[in-house]
Amino acid sequence: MAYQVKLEVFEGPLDLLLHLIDENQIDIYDIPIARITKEYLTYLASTPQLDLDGAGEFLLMAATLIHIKSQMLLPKEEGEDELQAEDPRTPLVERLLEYKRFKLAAAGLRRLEERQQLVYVREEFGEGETPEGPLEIPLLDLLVAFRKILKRTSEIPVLVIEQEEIQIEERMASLLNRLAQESPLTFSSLFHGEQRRLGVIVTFLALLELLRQGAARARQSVPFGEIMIYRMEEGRPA
Amino acid sequence: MRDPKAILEAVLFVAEEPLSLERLHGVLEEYTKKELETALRELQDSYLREGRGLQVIEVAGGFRLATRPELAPWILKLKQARPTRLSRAAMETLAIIAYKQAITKAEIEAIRGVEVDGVLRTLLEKDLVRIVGRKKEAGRPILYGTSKTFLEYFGFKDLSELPSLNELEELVPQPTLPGVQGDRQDESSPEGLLPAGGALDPSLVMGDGGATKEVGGVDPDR
Amino acid sequence: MRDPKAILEAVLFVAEEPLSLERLHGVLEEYTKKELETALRELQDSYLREGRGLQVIEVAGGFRLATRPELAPWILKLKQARPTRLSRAAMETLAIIAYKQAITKAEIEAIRGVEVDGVLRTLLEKDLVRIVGRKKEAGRPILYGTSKTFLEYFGFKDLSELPSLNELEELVPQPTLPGVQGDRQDESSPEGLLPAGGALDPSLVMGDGGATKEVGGVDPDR
Repeated sequence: MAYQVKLEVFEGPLDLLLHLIDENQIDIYDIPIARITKEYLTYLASTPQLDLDGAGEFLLMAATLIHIKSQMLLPKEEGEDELQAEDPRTPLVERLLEYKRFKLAAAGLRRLEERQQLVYVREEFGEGETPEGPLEIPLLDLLVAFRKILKRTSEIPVLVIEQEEIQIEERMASLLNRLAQESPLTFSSLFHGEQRRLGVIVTFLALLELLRQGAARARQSVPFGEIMIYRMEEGRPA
Repeated sequence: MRDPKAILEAVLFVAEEPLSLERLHGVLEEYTKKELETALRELQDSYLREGRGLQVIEVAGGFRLATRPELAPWILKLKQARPTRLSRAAMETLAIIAYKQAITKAEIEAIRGVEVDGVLRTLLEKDLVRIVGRKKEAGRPILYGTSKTFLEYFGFKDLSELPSLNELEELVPQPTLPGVQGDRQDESSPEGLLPAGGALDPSLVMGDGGATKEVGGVDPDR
Repeated sequence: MRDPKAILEAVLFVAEEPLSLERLHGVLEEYTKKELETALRELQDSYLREGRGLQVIEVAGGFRLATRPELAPWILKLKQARPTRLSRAAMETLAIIAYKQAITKAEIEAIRGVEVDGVLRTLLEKDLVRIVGRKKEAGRPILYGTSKTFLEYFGFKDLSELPSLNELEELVPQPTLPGVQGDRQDESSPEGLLPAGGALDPSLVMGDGGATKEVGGVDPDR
């Protein structure tokens, strides 16, 4: 059978199954398991670029399908009522129906997203408003930023451990120097070239101190954007 | 006394987030809440009646000024940037969280059939989802729910405005074939929800998906 | 053709800087500069005439929307009433206290590398942090912990709802560098299950008992 493989990205095994069911115009309540299993495996086999991250989940579903198929081949046990015996496909069908509901819900939300994106509000960064007063970065953002950097440095094998003390004051001065040359700087650029965990921590602490003193200011122009660091002079952006 | 409409307009103009009636009352103390509510409705009406470029919308428990949807083509031209849309993985996960909140990561994964760590992190980072507590079961897993940003993002006043699952399904045109086609094709055809009568330039608004930068499923740092 | 005034109003509303006539003409190409200039004047006049809260001002070679000067008192009041967030230093100190309580000032300072007197005072004033006792060591330094207000602030029922450090790791994106294996990837990919070339021959997997036996124990409802 000539099978046209569409190289679409599926959001997981359930998504792929729904697609196959749909494409073959199969009644979801009466899935021909042997056929759908074959189609499913054919798809997997013909997708060499299947991203390894998701492969486990696709293969688990393959196993599930084969298992159901084998169960359906088993002869009914003595005295077991046809009606009473649960169809081995039922749990899968229920999962498919549940997933399908949310797939549709997601498509519905997409409509609302599209509608809402036609409506513009004023950006937070307008009006030449000076960065003043309390900060606007929630805890999660801060932890995210800090964890990222800590993680990064801890993954770089440090061969030589120097006992050099990096002073926070020194680092504050060098940060101010950089900001004097260029403001704003992105948060992440502050750590470029810094391979040691200690160095990152010192830079981070120096930054916190500059922010506390009001010599610098951190802002995010868009909710999920880069954090920008501004140099401040007498409470105004330099 | 001065007509509060002008003050409201100015205050809503400079506010960077939706303002609740309570907050507006804190700023315009000299008016009663009732007066403010009436003035807000009048402002809303006059914008509509006069064919203005702005509108007063009610979202996430407050009022805010926004542009009218049919003017989006010109604003896109000014900004020269399309709004980023959530990836399909992020949208599915968000839909599950929205309708099943509060829900654990394991429960989301059971429905989607795939891991959701990356997507969940992105949704948290975008502040569309928040931690709402812990489930009383072994391991006390974290429970997730939607945030105020979620309401703003989709234009809901509050969670009760979230359409029922059935209503949402109606927003999605059903294919003629039995079964469900899914939203693969829907992603590129937002017809149906566009405001009626808008002089929309289709090439600008009905993004062909490809030009719309998708975010959410992919962590740019990975 | 649509009256350009509404478009101009919307475009000026979202613009982050004054827009010159040239720039506006680039966005509203379908109108001549002359038409746009007339429309801008009309917009200006109508704002004035109708006693609106906004005005069109000409500044720095361009046009922009701004609030009317006499409404400044209310704008100021709005800005002052803006909910304050904790400073970064305070957040950082609070996080340390939350995760390491009970903890002394000296211990916090050892972690943060800076003095925390000021920040600690703020946190005590805001009632986010409280004194929970004294450490049994020389000098009997004060031990700090989080308060009930802290739980309310973050919407936690009790301290156990605070994400654990392990959970935090999961919630926070993990950057991976080239050449460095991120631990996240390892968790999610049962490596080697799918041959790199995708040489999974369905005929081999299907039908024969061997393959079926292997998966017999898998719960189809996983």
